[in-house]
Amino acid sequence: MSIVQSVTCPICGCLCDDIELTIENNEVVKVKNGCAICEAKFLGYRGHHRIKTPLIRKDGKLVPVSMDEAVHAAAEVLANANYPILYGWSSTSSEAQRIGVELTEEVGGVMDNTAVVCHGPSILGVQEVGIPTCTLGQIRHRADLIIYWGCDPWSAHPRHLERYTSFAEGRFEKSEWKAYMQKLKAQAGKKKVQSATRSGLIKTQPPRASSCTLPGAPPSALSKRGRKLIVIDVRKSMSAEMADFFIQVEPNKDYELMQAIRVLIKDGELDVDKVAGVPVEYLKEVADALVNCEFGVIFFGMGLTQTAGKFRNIEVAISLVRDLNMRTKFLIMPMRGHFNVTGANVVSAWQSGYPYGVDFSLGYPRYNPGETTCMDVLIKDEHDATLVIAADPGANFPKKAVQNMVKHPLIVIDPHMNATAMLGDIVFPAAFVGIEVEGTAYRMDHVPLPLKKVVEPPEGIYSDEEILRRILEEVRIIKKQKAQQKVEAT
Amino acid sequence: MTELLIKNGFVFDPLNKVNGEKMDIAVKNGKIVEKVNEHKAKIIDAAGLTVMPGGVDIHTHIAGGEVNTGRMVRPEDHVKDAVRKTALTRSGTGYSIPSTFVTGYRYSQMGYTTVMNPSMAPLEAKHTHEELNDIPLLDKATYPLIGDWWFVLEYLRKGDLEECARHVAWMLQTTKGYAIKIVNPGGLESWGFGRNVHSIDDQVPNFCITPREIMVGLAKVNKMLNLPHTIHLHTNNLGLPGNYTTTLDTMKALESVPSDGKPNMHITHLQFSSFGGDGWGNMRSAAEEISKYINTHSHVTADMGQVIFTDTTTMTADGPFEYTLYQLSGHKWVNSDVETETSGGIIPFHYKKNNAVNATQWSIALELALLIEDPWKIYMTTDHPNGGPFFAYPKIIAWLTSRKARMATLKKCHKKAQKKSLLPSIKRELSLYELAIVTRAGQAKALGLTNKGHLGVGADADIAIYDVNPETTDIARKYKAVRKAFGNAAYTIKDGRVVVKDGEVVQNVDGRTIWLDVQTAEPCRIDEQMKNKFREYWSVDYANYPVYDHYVKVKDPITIQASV
Amino acid sequence: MVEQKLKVTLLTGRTIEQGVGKEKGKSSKEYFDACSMCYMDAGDMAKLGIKNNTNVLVTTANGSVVLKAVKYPRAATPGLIYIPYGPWANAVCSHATTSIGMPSFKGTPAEVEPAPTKKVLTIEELLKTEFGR
Amino acid sequence: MIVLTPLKTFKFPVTAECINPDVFQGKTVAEIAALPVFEGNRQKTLGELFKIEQAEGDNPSITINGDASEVRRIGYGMKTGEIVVNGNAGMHLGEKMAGGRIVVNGNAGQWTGSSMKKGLIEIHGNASDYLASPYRGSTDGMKGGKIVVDGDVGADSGCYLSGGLIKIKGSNTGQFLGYHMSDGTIHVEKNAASRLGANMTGGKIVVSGTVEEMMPTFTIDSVKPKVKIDEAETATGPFYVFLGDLAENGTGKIFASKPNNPNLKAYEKYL
Repeated sequence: MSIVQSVTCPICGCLCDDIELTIENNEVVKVKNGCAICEAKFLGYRGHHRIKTPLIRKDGKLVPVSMDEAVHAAAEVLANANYPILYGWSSTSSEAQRIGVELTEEVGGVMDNTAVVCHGPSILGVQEVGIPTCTLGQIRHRADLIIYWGCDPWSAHPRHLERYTSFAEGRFEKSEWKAYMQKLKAQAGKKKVQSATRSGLIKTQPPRASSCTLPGAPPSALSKRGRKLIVIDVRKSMSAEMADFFIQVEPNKDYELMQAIRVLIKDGELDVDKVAGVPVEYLKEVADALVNCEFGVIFFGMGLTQTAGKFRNIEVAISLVRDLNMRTKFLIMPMRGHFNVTGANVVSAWQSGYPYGVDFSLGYPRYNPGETTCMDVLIKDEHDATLVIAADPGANFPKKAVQNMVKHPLIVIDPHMNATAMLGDIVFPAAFVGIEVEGTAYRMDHVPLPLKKVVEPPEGIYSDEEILRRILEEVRIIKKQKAQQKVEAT
Repeated sequence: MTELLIKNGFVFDPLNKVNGEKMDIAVKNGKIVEKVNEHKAKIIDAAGLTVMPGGVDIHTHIAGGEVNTGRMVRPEDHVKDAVRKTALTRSGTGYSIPSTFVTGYRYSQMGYTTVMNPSMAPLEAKHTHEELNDIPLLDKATYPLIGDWWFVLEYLRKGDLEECARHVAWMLQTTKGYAIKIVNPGGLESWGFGRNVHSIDDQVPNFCITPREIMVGLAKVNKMLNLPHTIHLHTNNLGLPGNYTTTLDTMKALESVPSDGKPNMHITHLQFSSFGGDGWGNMRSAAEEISKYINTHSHVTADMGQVIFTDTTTMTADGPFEYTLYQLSGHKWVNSDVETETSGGIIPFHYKKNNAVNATQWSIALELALLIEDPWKIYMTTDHPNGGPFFAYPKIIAWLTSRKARMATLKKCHKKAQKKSLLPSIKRELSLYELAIVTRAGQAKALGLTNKGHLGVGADADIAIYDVNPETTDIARKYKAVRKAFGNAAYTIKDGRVVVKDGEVVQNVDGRTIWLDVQTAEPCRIDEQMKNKFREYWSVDYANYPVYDHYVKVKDPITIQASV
Repeated sequence: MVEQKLKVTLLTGRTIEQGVGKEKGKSSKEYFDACSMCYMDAGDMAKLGIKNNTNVLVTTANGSVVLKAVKYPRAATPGLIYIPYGPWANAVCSHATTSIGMPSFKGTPAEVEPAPTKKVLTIEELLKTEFGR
Repeated sequence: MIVLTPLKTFKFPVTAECINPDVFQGKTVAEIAALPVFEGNRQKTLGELFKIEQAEGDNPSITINGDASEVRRIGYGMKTGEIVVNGNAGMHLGEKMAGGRIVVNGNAGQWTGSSMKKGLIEIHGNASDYLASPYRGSTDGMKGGKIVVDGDVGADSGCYLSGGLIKIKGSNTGQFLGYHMSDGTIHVEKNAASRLGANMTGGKIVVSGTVEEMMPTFTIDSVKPKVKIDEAETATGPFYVFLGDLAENGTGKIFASKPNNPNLKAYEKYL
């Protein structure tokens, strides 16, 4: 039995690096410090959903083949492809991503990562107006106003509050954990009263919950001492329940709400009484809170990137923060979700200049989301082969995109038999990055962290890096042979 | 490894006092040697060509979090400068923030072989090193930003220089860094809450320390650690009208640190610290005041920070300065504060000839380079990409060596800037010998890189050969030919291998990453207390902070014995 | 009055159960349970005359899918349904990218109707139906 | 005049900025056929993808007969002459155009007329997203010239417009029409979608039909009986005139037809 400390969790953009694992007989048996998802991964990665050997679809069924056969088949597909897509790159290391760029360049394909379906719009927004941001520790030490907008950290980044924001202890700001526990107790008390009323033990009618389009708490919550937490969302998420102040915005109306706040923080007047279902009176209180904090931060998620406006929502959120810097210190950060998706952007940018959706078909990198992003290529069916690594578009892409994807050869590299692997033509089993393979990943704030190898991968299972390298070598051999044949033919 | 003989070139090797003599250079096993077997060696006929040590850049932002964020936010910058893949080289993009491979190729095409990345947030050091690995053809090093590191502020506040020195040594090792980088000391911590310091005697909020104490303290630490380079300083109030007085105060403050007649500070991109006037309306050059001080003191070296008239991207750890630039320009603004350590910012910027301030900035850098008499004190940089992209160096070479070249540019500048410029009164034109100092020898000397910047026996065989015949070419008149020659090296030789010929990459090799392994008598104690402090200060675990050896592809550590 | 169909806005997104399920494996029971469902407002469920855990058919311009309707445990969200990310959600959400690469995973107009007799497909069945594999 | 006929239906993107009267000018059919293009990641010649014929007339014009919806960058940066596409045209049609005329008898793809400076583009079908809008991260919008679309236009059209005229005759536009525009004119003859003129700082958008929703950050200024579109044309109202976008301290103007937008009546109390 051994204990490994300071392990980086390979799940979400938080990359909590304080995980303690107990290893017995080359298996993780205990997880300390992690969230529920972290535990599920470290304890469940070995489950029966693992792919055990390379597979190739023959007569409609995936059948086991040798590694060499699979590598050759994949390389043939890619070397001959006229417009291949190489997609995924998020649940893997920067080291593998580097080879990915080289492979895509070699086969003249479109390299895209999962940012396209999460924070791609954030990158587009940043490209319009820049981004005032920081590392997470900065927020832990200094932020006295924390806003989660269109995101639910409790569900998607379970330890975010505890490690980096409201419930974390910083040099200049204290944790709000105690205050929150008291609030919980008070609420529990209220619930008891309510249930007592329902069962007839108390005769007086409890106050009705306020209408859902109105903020959930009185603006006075914004004048409390200590760190304030505001959640803005279309529904009352678990995180919203923790907040001091919750603003429920009508779906697809975040853009209007932010523009209105931009006017209000400049002491401007609006010709309307309500924006996005929120009374302007409330918004004025919010604007005051924003201007009067010492150090504020907005975290935003898919609630902005995936709703109407998409990257314009991000652009205007950033503009709001930029405007706020005229009055106080204010920063903003996307809640990057998928493990090392940030690394995929980072690596792609340093090698090609562009963070995602990079098209190498003309022999040099080109970038234009909407044109060179895999979603658009798939929906227009312009591709003739796809390689998917470290992502599961089969489960996470809209139906039409997947339908077009399976029209052409589909190569899949993944540890698990996920939806894409089930649909694949050539399937490679991969070792788990951050459990069975070491490497580097980038946290949501671009801080690089080392990933540890804590157990040996199963026999005959290679790392993403190794599989990609072998495919790349094989592609080069095939291209050389073809060039030679061409010379001989003429 | 093949032997190489470079025959009959005009050699400019200032560190060995060789000034244009026609001689042969012999290379074996990647080093300069006395001689090689002429029958076995590969011969390069350099007759009629200029031979210099490979170029050394003391300050160029080419890798790391800030640079890469710059890449990410500027697709419109890359789209105008795409670089195709070849059988030998990788594809990529420019323009002002080239992708890593393109950075390596373009430097090498100009005959450069060693470059220093001057601005690395320690927390993001792994990122910087990952990128450096992907920059081919060059030797590289990087400076961690530690002027606003909480540990430094706290130890200096306590007056515990020894403990401070031990921690700085630890930081250099841990981040695989090369020098102490200080940016707007005290200002970056203040920027954590949106504030700044405005003189070297302002108090840093919450830390009871002044920029003066930080700079002087770290200069002393630098000396205690026997570091090869001095503190590398970006001054307070950078980029603001009237800041030259702050710069003078800073240089005067460092007089208090004993230096035995040697430099104890390097002011980087001096142009940005030499503004006169008291507002943008009457902003003027203070090159005269600054150069006068430097000419009469021996403890300062500097680099130019030349402005190029083009669309570029400014990026610096000086977060508050970038915010000022945002307010001036309204361009997209990136701010990136790093916990416990530093801050940073990015603004795209187009320097225009017809803008009086920009044109004055252009003039200031040249005035400084020409008014500072000793070329060993000021080196050629653009503070890439802040003043402009590094591949504009041939233009600067022309301006420095040819009065005709710079007057031709000045003539196109804003009238107000023309009128105020000191350039018309400056006759000086650098010789090829002096040029070799400001582009390689001086930089190598300031950096304490003993194997670089010269062609003496034992030096690294990093050599640049340019198609300039000093016997037949008057470089002051034929500046266009000079510009072309220095933009497309006839040969660039890296570690004894020809990597560029006639301006094209002909061999793709990896350069090395250089860092300091500073040995202190009693090393910095990493005990539970330190680890707890770590958790308290940073949001990562201690074990995940260092740049482990495997992060560096080709390792070249230099061991330093500290006197503490 | 009980209605046949209800017009709603479809949101998709993460839930912690979906997060745990995806790590357990895409054909795991946890993943199935977490993703083949849709959160609905209690009032809306009453309007359709259905109880918690009744199957419903969700239809958009892009297709339809059978899911288990689950009462949203927190504040009222009339007119909204929420399906966790996964192939079930993707059977109905919009692929329109407005030329930026991002489909419209949130805010799609949809209709919900009770389908107590229809079966929720397993991931294998769903992939087979939609993609023939 | 040169006539191009696609030899097949293109599956892969075809990148063909050489289809430009300035490039064709003075070249023989054989020389034109040898011009390089890309089909997916394969370099080809124009002649491998199109039948190329010399037709009557010496004028610098090009006609494409057939579906060119996968052919990108047609007329890229063109300065003179005329291109007629009898069919659909692909992305980046007339991007950075500096003169001449393009006519599409069909639909046009995204980024048509992107960052154009001068000239005329007529689209007799629909235009897609980003009509006249600049490249990612750039604020270099359309500066001059004229674009007329008989059908609908997609989202994010006319972004960073700083001159020229865009006329939309179809019954729909996408969101964010005239985003961040600073000058120039957009005339929507029928209806405009929400987020119209968001972040605009100058210029004018005239909507003769309905405005789906006015941004809350616009303020009503006046009611005007008519508004000038260009030298030749005046739109008759009456129009509500809105100023904005206040979020950008903008002074752009949105003219919204009074009779067609009774929902804007509530604003009259601020007049």
